[in-house]
Amino acid sequence: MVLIPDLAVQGAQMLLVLVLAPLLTGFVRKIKARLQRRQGPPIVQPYRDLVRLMRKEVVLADNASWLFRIIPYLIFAATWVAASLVPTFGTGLLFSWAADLIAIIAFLGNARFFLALAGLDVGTSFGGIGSSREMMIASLAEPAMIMIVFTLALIAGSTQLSTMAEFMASPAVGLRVSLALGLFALIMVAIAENGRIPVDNPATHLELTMVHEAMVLEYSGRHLALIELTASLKLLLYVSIIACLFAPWGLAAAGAGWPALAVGVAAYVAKLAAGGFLLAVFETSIAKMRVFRVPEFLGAALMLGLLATLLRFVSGSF
Amino acid sequence: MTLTLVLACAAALLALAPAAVIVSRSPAATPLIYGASLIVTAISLAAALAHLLGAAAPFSVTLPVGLPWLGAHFRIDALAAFFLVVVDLGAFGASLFALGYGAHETAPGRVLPFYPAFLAGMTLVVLADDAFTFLLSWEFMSLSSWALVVSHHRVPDNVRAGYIYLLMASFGTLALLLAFGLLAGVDGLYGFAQMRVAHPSATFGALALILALIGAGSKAGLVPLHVWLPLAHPAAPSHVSALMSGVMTKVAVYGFVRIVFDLAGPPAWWWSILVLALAGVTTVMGVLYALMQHDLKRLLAYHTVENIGIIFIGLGLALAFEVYGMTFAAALAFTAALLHVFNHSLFKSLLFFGAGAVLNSTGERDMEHLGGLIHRMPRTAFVFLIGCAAISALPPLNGFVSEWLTFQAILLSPQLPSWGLKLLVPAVGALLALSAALAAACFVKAYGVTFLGRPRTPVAAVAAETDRFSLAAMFLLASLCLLVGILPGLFINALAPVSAMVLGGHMPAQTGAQWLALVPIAESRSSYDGLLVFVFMVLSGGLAAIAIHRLASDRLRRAPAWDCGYPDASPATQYTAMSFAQPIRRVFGSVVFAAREHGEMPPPGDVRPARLTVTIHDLIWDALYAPIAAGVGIAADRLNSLQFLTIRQFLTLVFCTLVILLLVLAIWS
Amino acid sequence: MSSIDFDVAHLLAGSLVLFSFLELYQDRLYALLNIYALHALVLAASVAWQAFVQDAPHLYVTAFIALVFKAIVIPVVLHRIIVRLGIHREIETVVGVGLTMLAGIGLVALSMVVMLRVTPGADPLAREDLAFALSVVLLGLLMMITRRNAVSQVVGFMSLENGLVLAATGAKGMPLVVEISIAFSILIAFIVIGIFLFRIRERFDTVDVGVLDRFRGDRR
Amino acid sequence: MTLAGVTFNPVAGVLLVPAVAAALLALLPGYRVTARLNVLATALTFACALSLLFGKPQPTAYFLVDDLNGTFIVLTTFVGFTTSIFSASYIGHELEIGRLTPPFVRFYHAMYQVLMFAMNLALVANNIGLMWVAIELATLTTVLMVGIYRTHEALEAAWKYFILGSVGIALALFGTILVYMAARPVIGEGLDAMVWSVLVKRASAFDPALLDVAFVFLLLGYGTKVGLAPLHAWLPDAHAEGPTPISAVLSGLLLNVALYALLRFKMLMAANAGALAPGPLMVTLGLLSLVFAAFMLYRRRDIKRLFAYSSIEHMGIITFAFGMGGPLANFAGLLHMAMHSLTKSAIFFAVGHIAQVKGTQRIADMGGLTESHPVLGWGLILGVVAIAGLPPLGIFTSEFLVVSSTFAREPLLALILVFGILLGLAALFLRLNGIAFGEPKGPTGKAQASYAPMFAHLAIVLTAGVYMPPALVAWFQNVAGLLG
Repeated sequence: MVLIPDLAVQGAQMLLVLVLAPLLTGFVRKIKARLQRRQGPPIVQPYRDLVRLMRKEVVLADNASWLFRIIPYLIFAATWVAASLVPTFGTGLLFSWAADLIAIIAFLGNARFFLALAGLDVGTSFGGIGSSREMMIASLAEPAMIMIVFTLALIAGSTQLSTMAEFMASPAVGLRVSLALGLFALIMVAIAENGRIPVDNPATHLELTMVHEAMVLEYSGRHLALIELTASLKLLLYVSIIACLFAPWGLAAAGAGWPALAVGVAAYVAKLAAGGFLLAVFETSIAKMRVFRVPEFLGAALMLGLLATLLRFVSGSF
Repeated sequence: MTLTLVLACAAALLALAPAAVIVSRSPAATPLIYGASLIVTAISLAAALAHLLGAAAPFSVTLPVGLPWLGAHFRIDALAAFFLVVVDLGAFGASLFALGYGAHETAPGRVLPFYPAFLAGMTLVVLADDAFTFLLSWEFMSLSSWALVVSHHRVPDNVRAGYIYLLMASFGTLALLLAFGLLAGVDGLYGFAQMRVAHPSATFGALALILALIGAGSKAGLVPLHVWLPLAHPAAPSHVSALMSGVMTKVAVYGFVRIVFDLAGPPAWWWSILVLALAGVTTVMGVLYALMQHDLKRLLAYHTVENIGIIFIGLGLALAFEVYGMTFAAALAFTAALLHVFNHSLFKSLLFFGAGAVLNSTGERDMEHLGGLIHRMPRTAFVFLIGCAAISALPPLNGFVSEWLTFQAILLSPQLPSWGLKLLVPAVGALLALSAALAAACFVKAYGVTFLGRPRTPVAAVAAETDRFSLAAMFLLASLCLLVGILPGLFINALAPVSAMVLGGHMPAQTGAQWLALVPIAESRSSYDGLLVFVFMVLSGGLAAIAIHRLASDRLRRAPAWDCGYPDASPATQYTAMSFAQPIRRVFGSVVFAAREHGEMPPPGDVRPARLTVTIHDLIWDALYAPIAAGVGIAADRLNSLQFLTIRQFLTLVFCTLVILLLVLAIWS
Repeated sequence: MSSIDFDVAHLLAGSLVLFSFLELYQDRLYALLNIYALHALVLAASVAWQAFVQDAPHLYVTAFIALVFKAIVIPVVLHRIIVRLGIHREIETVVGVGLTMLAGIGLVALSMVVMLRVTPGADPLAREDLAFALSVVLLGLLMMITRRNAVSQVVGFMSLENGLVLAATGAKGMPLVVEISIAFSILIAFIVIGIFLFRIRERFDTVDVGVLDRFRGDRR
Repeated sequence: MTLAGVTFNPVAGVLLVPAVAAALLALLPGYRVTARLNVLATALTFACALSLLFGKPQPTAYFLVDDLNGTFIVLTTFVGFTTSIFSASYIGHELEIGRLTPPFVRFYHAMYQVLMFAMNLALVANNIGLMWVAIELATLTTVLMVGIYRTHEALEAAWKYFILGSVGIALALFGTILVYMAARPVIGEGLDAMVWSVLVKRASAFDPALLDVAFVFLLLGYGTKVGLAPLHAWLPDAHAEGPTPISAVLSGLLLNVALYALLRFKMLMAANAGALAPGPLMVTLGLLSLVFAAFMLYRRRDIKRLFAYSSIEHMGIITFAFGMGGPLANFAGLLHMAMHSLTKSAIFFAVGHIAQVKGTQRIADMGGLTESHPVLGWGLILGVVAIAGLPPLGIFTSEFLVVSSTFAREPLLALILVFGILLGLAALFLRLNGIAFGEPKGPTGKAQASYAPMFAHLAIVLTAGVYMPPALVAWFQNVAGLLG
């Protein structure tokens, strides 16, 4: 009965992803604080925040409807399913064929759709600002992401994420111009999607600048905990996508033994740390853009993705 | 047997029309007529399903009506059966909805007679097997829907919308008539069977394609010819708008497929470039138009234009693959298009029913006057949410499945040798992705501004939940959306006979993969399992809820929303439809619609309110339709002076004609 | 058909065309009426000659009608109408007389070309006769469209009708000729009465707003 | 057909009944009686015409009944009958409001029957000279009836119709003479050279050049009566100023009779191989009238003038169809002639009552008809839908055949045809919207009107759109072959 170990590995991946997400956020905040020559909260601070929020009471706006209270669970479910389908330490997991990369992007679209609705539900102008800006950013980020998926799918011959990771790990991939363009575009999209510095400032609550925070302004208590966890989960998701596609070393092959999985986990944690570090360095070295400069930023990402796909279409070698 | 049954149903619907005229005075007319059409469409739906699922052989019958020496040919094959299912399902839903919605109709006498005629027209178009019957039922469908559009004729805009609609419909029909003239040849073989045998020459085939694109495209709503759609669909009563947007546009797609794939002979390589280019532009323009609207039904109508673009992208790809003999890829693209036809008829009808329910209880179509309806109409809000999620292609629902298949078809296209396609298909893929994202933005706006937030007008504050028939229809369609999203394999297997008949090949049977996953080409390439995804979402959501319920506190306190300390934040401070679309308008609109914002701030100390005026131009209307109308006006003015000549001048006309003809005679021979 | 018959018929038809040209040339109403009387006289002579040549007695009736009705009665009645309506001044022509004459010549040339293509098989008289008849018809029509004055237009119409009678009598053995010429005479009577009845003043289309034109329906 | 010993020749019946009725109606004073007698006379004529269909009498020197004019006689007498019913209620109303005085009504009924007599005579005439006289008589009677209202506009319209008609008829006579001249060397002198049935048998031997010139004159002469574009000037004013029954008869029947005469001569030309094909001339005139009339529809402010121009447009389409030739196009042309006369007369019935109810013919003063007078409103809508060529009514069938058969042979001409049809449809519906929909304008009093004729016509057109009796189809196909 090979099913039980496969189920165990899949369950381990889902738990691992859940546990590591707040750690990654805490690690990034710690690195940024150190770079800004200040002490900064400990790495495990996010866990404490989650526990604190869990215990606090929920203060609900008068106008909030039943949808407002369900949305945190919906968003968390969508993001968690998406994160659990991305190969972190090993490819060929039990349910990896259930959804390919396009479906994962659609899950994130799902989460964004409902978060924007939550922003509008309370009926204050801040929710409106957040939702409308979020949808503008999404209207450029998502097509760019799909263009990146096209490029990778045309190179790897499949849209299944684990197949693509295995192909990227194999020597057959070689150095390609479209891959470089794809990586660059993917990083730009990741920054925009997670609301990192140049597009949106995750730390402040200043109305004029915030996009993601504006939508969740009205959430409190356990709902806010879920949303914070989802946000960090999403960050982890994007870092692990970049890692498994563009740094596939150490990924355990399908059905490999325990030692390979242990090596996979270690490599994954190292990649997360490297990713977090690079993100922190990038954020401290750049200032936030004006909101209406973001479309040019994301437009560039879309053009890069389209160019990469065009090159792939034109001839096999690019 | 099924064909005779379906024709009997169509005849029954036609008989209902005069009956409705007689009985329209009595209050029982509405339930009677809609109930009768409900039953008849149910029977017809059952027959069509039996024929499609049973993959029965095509069956045709000839009636002594129609052209005297030809008779009226009717034929039901896999393609006709599928579109018949779409028509009858939409009609069944609309009739069920109308049982409740129709009671509010102010002038039933103007709606009831034409509704069954409209259904009968659509059914006959799908079954027609010769050019005359096809065009007769096609134009009859347009005529009855025109009558429905002008049923609320007291509103001048409706009459104008009806006029533009009938004009474009006649233009489309005449284009189709020319196409059939080509396919029938000089000696007038109008039967489709005869046309299939006599393959037209390459040039005739190309001309037939262009004319079919104009004719069927104008009815479906391809971009340059779409202008009537957002005017006419909202003007009709809501259940008719749902039928026009959800079903009639699909009959137009059927017309295009029948002519181009079935009658016009083998396609040339550049046909797909034309179709794909048009489809790509239609997709993005449709959704950008929709984003600029604040009238709910116009937004939905414009959005139909976008979905028609997606369908034509699938058809264009199928044409491209068919030219180079890649039958399986063609089958994939064609099935993706057909699945989107089915999906769109489901969720667009659902959304129009929702808009109709809102219109009924608040009397408002303008989103700026609505808001907070989720509190007053919870069930309608829930089912409208499912519709919005489905149309925005969110995973567990059906919109995502057909879009995912279209993406898979695009990913197959690098193998096409033609250079034009190698450059065009990625661009069309980018446009499709862009329009999917914009669709999500559009429906966040539509749902958020209409149902969420605080009521902006007293009318919205006292809205009542709609009646049970309307809810029943909406829940039926919502559950179908979910079903197609979860078990796409079933529906794709049902479509296999259609693509087998039209293209000679069909997608691999979907029963093989585990857990009913959808495998369009090969296991290794890509697969998507709607059921498993849905189960995962429910499981993880449930797990989180149980964990939080047990671990976290469940204390909850209601308090006023945080509004930066303003004493009484009036509903006006909320985001409206125009303000929600402002960022996207600034990004795309300034180019596509020449959108300009002009803010006018009063000098300090002046108490007048600041005023922001946004000007949006419909560039297609200004560039194409306004000049034509102006041209006709100028020509009419100039020729009009001929009415006021004197007798002598008229005699001069006669004299000149005589002299010219004599000169022609002298010179000619 | 001996050559003498042909020559005389040919001469009479030719002189009818000549008189049509003369009518075009006139610019005073009285002169126009006199020329028209002569025009009708020549027609009567030609019809009588045809009657004699084809020894068809009924043509004499047509000749008699042409002589009495068209040559005498109509001009006198029109004469009196002109006096009553007081329009005996100039005839305002739309186009200069020179240009009208040129057009007339062009029309005669056109009718010659059109008619001569008819195969000579049909006896030459019929062909020449038709050519002249066609010229008279076209000149009559030209007269109608180049004159602003109602009476001169009627004269144009009557000369056009004379051309028709010439053609009809030229067609040997054609039945109903008499009936047709009678029908036409009634028609012309209607016209003359029409003018008198409606008191059409100066002209049909006047630069200054005429009686009729003010009431054209569906004003712009 | 012998009936109880008396040899009852239907042709004689078709002619004598209206002639006798005309004389009788001229004498009887009372309006009630004359209106009923008028209806009775037209009914009797219609009966004779129907009997004509079954036993077609042998062609004599003066009369001929074959497939072509068989159907048109029945059509003419039927529309004459229904128009007389409509005119009974219309003229009754005109008398009440004093627009017409009793002596004029007597004159009107007499002229109506004389017109019927003239049209029937033109249809059955075998002698081309007799046909000319008949059409001339029909024109004269309609001129008198157009001027019956004695208003200045009516007189001006009558005078214009009279002058243009006379010039047209003169040209037609010249054409007839030329045909005789062409026939004389082959058939010999006298009556035979004027008898159509003899002419059509021997037409191949005629001199082609003479036939060409003849056809040019006939096309212009009778074309003026058909109302083709450059020669149409009289038609709009005659329709607008005359009483509506006359407009219905003018549009429905007289245009058809003139076009029928033209078809007779086209048969002659088709039989003669050498003759210049008449097709191009008719095609050019047809398209010119179609496009010209379609453009003129836009600025019309008088409802009857609007539908007069629509008649010109449809006559253009029919002439185009016969100009194109070929079995399909000819069949479509014949079908279109029948359908147009039924539909246009039905529209004029509706327009007549609308003008009476609203007290004006200006479109701007009418509005919201479907609310104030639903039956009239929807009747007019059905009429306009039919005349615009939308299915399921008969004109769609004929336009379907003409456009599709033309596109395969002459794509460019078909495009112009389609452009004209679309233009006409756009203008008609633009005006219809103003009249039928929106806020009711103008008086909304109860209309005492006879709806039977209007809906009878539209019912026939509706059935013809979907199903055509095989006998009628056979006749039309036979004639379509003859037309070449």
